[in-house]
Amino acid sequence: MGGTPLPDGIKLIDENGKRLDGRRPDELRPLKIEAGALKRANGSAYLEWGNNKVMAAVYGPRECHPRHMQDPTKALVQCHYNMASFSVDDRKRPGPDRRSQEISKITSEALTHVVFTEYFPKTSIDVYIEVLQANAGTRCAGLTAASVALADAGIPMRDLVASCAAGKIDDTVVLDLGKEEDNFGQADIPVGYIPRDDEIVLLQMDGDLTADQFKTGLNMAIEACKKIYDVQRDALKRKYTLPAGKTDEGGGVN
Amino acid sequence: MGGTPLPDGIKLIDENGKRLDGRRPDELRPLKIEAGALKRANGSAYLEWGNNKVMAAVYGPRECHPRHMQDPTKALVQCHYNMASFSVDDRKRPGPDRRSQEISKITSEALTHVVFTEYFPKTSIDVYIEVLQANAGTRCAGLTAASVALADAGIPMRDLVASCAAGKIDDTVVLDLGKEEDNFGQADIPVGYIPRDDEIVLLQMDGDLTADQFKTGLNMAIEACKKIYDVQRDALKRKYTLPAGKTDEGGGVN
Amino acid sequence: MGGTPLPDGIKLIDENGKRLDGRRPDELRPLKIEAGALKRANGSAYLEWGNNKVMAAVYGPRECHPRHMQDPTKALVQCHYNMASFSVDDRKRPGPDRRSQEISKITSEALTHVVFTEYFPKTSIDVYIEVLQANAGTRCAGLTAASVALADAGIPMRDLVASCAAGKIDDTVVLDLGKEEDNFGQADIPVGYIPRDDEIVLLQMDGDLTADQFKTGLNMAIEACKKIYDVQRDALKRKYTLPAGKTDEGGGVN
Amino acid sequence: MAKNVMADLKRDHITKLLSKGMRIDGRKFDEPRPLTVEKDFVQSAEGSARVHLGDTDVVVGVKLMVGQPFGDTPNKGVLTTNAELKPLASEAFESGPPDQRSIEVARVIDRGIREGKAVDMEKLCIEPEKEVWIMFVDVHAIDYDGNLFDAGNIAAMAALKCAVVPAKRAKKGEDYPLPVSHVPISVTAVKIDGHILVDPTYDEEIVAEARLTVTSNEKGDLCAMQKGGSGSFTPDEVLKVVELSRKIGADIRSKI
Amino acid sequence: MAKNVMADLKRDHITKLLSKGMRIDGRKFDEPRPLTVEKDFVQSAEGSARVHLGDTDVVVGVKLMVGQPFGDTPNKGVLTTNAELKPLASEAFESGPPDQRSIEVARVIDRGIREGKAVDMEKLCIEPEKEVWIMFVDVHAIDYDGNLFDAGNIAAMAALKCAVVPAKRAKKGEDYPLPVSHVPISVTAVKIDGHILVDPTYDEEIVAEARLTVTSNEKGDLCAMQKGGSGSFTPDEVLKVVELSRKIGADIRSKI
Amino acid sequence: MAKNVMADLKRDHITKLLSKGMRIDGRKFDEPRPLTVEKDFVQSAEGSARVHLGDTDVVVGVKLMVGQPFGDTPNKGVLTTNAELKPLASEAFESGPPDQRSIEVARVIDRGIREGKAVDMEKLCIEPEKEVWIMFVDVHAIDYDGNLFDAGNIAAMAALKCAVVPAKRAKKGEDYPLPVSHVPISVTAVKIDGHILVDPTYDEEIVAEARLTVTSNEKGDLCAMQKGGSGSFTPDEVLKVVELSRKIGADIRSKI
Repeated sequence: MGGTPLPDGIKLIDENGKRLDGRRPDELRPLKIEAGALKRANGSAYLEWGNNKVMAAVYGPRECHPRHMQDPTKALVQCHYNMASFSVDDRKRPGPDRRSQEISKITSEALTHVVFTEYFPKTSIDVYIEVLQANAGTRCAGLTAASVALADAGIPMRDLVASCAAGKIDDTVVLDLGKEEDNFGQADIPVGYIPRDDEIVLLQMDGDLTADQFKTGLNMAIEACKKIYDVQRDALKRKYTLPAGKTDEGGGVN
Repeated sequence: MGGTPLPDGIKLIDENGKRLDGRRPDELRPLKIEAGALKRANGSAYLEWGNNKVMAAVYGPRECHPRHMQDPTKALVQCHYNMASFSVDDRKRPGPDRRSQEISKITSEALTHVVFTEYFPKTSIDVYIEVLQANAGTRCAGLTAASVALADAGIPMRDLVASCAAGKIDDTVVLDLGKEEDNFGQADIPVGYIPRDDEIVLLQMDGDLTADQFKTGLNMAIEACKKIYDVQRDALKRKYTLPAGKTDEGGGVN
Repeated sequence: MGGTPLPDGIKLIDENGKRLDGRRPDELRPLKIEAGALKRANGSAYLEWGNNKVMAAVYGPRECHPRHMQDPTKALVQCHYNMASFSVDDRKRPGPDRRSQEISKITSEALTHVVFTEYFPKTSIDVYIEVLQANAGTRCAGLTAASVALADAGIPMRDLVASCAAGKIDDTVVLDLGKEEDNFGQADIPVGYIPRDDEIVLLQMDGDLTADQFKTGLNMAIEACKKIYDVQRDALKRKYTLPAGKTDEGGGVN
Repeated sequence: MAKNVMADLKRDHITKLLSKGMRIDGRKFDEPRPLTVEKDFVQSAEGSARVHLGDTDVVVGVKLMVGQPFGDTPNKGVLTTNAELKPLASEAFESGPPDQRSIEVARVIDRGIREGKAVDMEKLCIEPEKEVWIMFVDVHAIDYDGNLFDAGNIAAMAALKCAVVPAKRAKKGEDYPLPVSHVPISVTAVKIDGHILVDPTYDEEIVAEARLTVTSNEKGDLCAMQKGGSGSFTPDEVLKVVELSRKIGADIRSKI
Repeated sequence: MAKNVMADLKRDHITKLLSKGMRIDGRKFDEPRPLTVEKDFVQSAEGSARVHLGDTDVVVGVKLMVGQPFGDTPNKGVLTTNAELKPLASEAFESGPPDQRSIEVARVIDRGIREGKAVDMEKLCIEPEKEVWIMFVDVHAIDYDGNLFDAGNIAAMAALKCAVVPAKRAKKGEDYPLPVSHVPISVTAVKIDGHILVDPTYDEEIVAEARLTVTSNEKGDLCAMQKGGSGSFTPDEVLKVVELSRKIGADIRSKI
Repeated sequence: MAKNVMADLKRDHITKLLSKGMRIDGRKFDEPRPLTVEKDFVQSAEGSARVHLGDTDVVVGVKLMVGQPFGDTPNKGVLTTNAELKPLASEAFESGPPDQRSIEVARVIDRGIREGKAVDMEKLCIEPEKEVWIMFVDVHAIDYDGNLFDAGNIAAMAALKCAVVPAKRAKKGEDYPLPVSHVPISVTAVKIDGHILVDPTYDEEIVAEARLTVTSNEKGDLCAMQKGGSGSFTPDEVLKVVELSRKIGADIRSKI
């Protein structure tokens, strides 16, 4: 967490229990997902979540390069998370930094869990997550979009992964931190969750939490994931039931 | 183009229509080419053009590495243009920069056009251009030298590529910009040309030109390429008709 | 050599012929070697020499990667010398620098001489030298440790290589320079030597020496290598004759 | 091998149509694809645009940071153009540092902006020799169906036109609009079997023998040019592409 | 192939034992391996420690250099954590720049130190906005038998605890002990065939479905967490690991 | 395989000749190849030379830039030596960043210049602790027929001897000749089948068991030495090479 003390006179939660952007503690930012946003990729999804804009593309299953990484018994799910240089206030140097490599790794692991990798031995399933505009919560946004893109690519999956973070601001456990909350907050708990099986496939935490607060936050994130899961399914349904050619506006929670 | 305004009192063309180094607008700088300047390479050429000094070496056709770049139907012509760190006033960091990579690409493409690549499937023909002293016009100098080096290597070619730039200084279209003209001039048009077939295989332009000025410049560059072509052929003739062991002084236009 | 003039009032050799740390000119710093210090490696050695702490590990013979480096007639001995970032006063950036690459090369060559590489065609024998604490003489320490690690790995060897440097301080030829002596001294001569065959397999020199001084220094280093050779053999004997499970304290010269 | 066979079949199909005066997507030879421009697409950028040129989808973001001028232009801002051709956008792109293709795209777009004097770089000087604005133009391919040169140039110009210099954030006075003086537009044509086609799709690009990009400004003057590919153009073909580019460029300029 | 066969056999062996409540090395499921900590192992470092956790052997060195603060924390020192997982320590590691595995190890250890407020970073400020101490924590794996997260965390904390700020060498006044305020300790558990085991060996790591590292402080509060591996945890399993980690963490803390 | 066969044949041929006291090019064992030195070959460099040593062709350029001194030598210029062994010069060289071979060549040449005190580095100080001249010595192999150590050293010394400090261009006063105090010369010998040969060709290098470079100055004192190759020298052989190098070095020095 930023750990920076909040500038004087600013409170992250006001006397009415409302947050800077007017949300309640357990309220998500608006979320819209569009499945199949790209032509070239085998599957794709475009997501707007609060002020985040994220594109996910899936290519594969295809021959795995380099060869020595091939697994003779299953497909390799390789996620490449990237932030566009202009997605943040201070321009980010192009290319993978340590943070994005860590996120790529844990996202790959979370997605591997839901893909029937054993159906496609020796192949690679490549997932590209491009953060075009970043505003806290991009790893959850990326994982959520990537799940939809995998399904859009027709890749056999156990289930979708939904992802959302809980956090702590002003000593209160809240859902889905915004940018200021992330900068000046006390803790962040990104969670990747599979509703059908009640399983956690991504989990990180940083900040300062009592064990009880953690438990509260974890549950809050799980409940939110269930809602996000519905938005994901809606996006896929909309794509596959719309008359061909009709524009897809993207649906969501508001 | 440098785009820098010319220092006070300096004119790139004087009242007599002469340029800083005394040339007429359509006059080339002195050019000398020596074919076969190196022992190790399969073919080579050393060129002095104005104050440029350029060495070109050709190796191949030889097995193409890495393998996945092999073309089963033809040879790959790979040019590597490099400026020695001491070839310019401010020392250049060793290794390829973006400019040299672009020049390598367009030079490779220009040379590919003249080589009978289909005679040598799966192979690579590697062309190394080393600029030892740079004084404007090094990409044209490199392409001109590389053509001779390819011929010296005995590689079957449709024809030689000759290369020269036109440009604009003091609102006048001129040939073969020198260093100050390049720094303080208004436009530069490097051209790679095959006289026999009247074909343009390399073309770039930057600066500010009317369509008419461009046409004038293009024609001027083409006429110059025809003269350069003769110097290239002379260099090759000299090498292959001289008694063995006789020193080759290099011939040229003065 | 540092070449820096010695701070006022400090002499590297005092009126009694003693050096800063009390040693005589031809006296080694204390040396302890423990063979088999690691579990994972096929062979290993931990060495403390003066204030140097060095770990060496050997893996192989094993399949050589990348393939194109394989030698169909013999094993490739590849040494990787590395200084830990915290091994020196000013933190060293992780990763190989030019100095460590040079040391890796000459150490590989010295070790290649003693390994029966022809017994293991197509394989690689990888030697990792990690300098945990550096205090002058780390290349000799590394080579000395690596020899023991190779033997500990059971790799057939002509003989062990022992290594030690001579040097020149205050116009006097001395053995085994310490850190201040290295910084303010006049010459350094690292030697790698095989006592059994009276052969020199590593030799460098820098500084300023007359031919006679060099001869004196070379002989002094050779004599020291013979003592170091005994410490190496003791370390191996101790490992292979100790009752299993007994702690190995490491022996040495003091 | 399979790839070569497919390419050959594609080439046959395309050239057969061309000989009848037709392109695979029904366009005329001198007709660019439909263009949509969405400005201010990315809030975190100082200026941005998303451009669809047919099925090619590009996002450009412009960022401005305070930095030092180059020694030979002490009173001018600095322009840096970068193109990201990542596997997100196409199987044809690979991970890793910029390859020659993306360097060429970036440099041709850069040359258009720079030589076309799109931005008044002197107005990006804060204090001569000390501080100027460094302007980063980052071109991200999102979906690649050919002709990134033009899609990227259009998106870059649209992004520059809506960019604001973030002086306040950097404590250098009040924000002001990026001083855009000219709008250089590039138009790219390829040569296939002797035919000249503007705004090639990916399929047209891979069977093309040669490519020519011409960038021109409002006056119809030329500011940048780049020939690519292992084929050739005759001098007359070059002049034809120049004319096409000036004409089509004017049309595109009116849309951004 | 051979590798896969070996892994399968190993997995069978381990899971068969687990089903009887046994681990391959005889430990209980919630029992970490024997721990030895040797502080001040490296004289050239400002603080250092060598830690054996079972057969895992790690050396951590802490270095402090004078440098510039980050713009958003002008009165705080800077923490940089790096992990070297080199082939010296295991056949499982490769030469070259840090890969995803070593980056993850470094970042999880870093997060523990940073979020656990191990060091009072304000006391590493020399002059606000101008000069602060840059603190490098370098984790070197020497012999790798699993669980570098915890071995590295323990060695890092031990090294920090004995570190001295080298103010005199840098002409910034007198040396003083590094101001260590808290001792966050990480405990890692893996899930194999539904069983939760703490402090996995290498063999346990490679057959494990999922991994969870939880870092807690003296009060039992949580400061960092990281799940790894392609398997999953139920929410109850997560809470169970949290409890184990708090308990075992307190025990480890008392030893360094 | 083919390569190995060729190398074996070459080795047989060379060693058979050597056993009769002959080298493949007719030279005596202690005879270097013909040397030509062309100074001031490159006008853009502050000093330069092209050297042919037999068929080995090397260009060295010296550049001087204003920069900061190292902390431990505040009143001395900085020397940086770099060797480019690029595929232009030989099939034996590869593209890419400097490999161990080119690093070794650069460092041995550097050590000769540095330890031989070729340049009075104190005269390259502009203002102590603030500004000094950074001297870059760049060695480019053009045509490679063995022994780049000596060809590079000779070209470097010739380039240094004609170099001028470009003070005027940098606005640091008037230009002045680079203060060259000493001329350290390296001589390299190889051992093949027990024979010691100076100035090896490429063919001799690849069959050689070991290599020894000895750099000496005008007084015949030694300033640098480097053994290479997986073979060995006896102490007597080392001393023999030292004597040869001092003698031949004096001869070479007189030619540049």
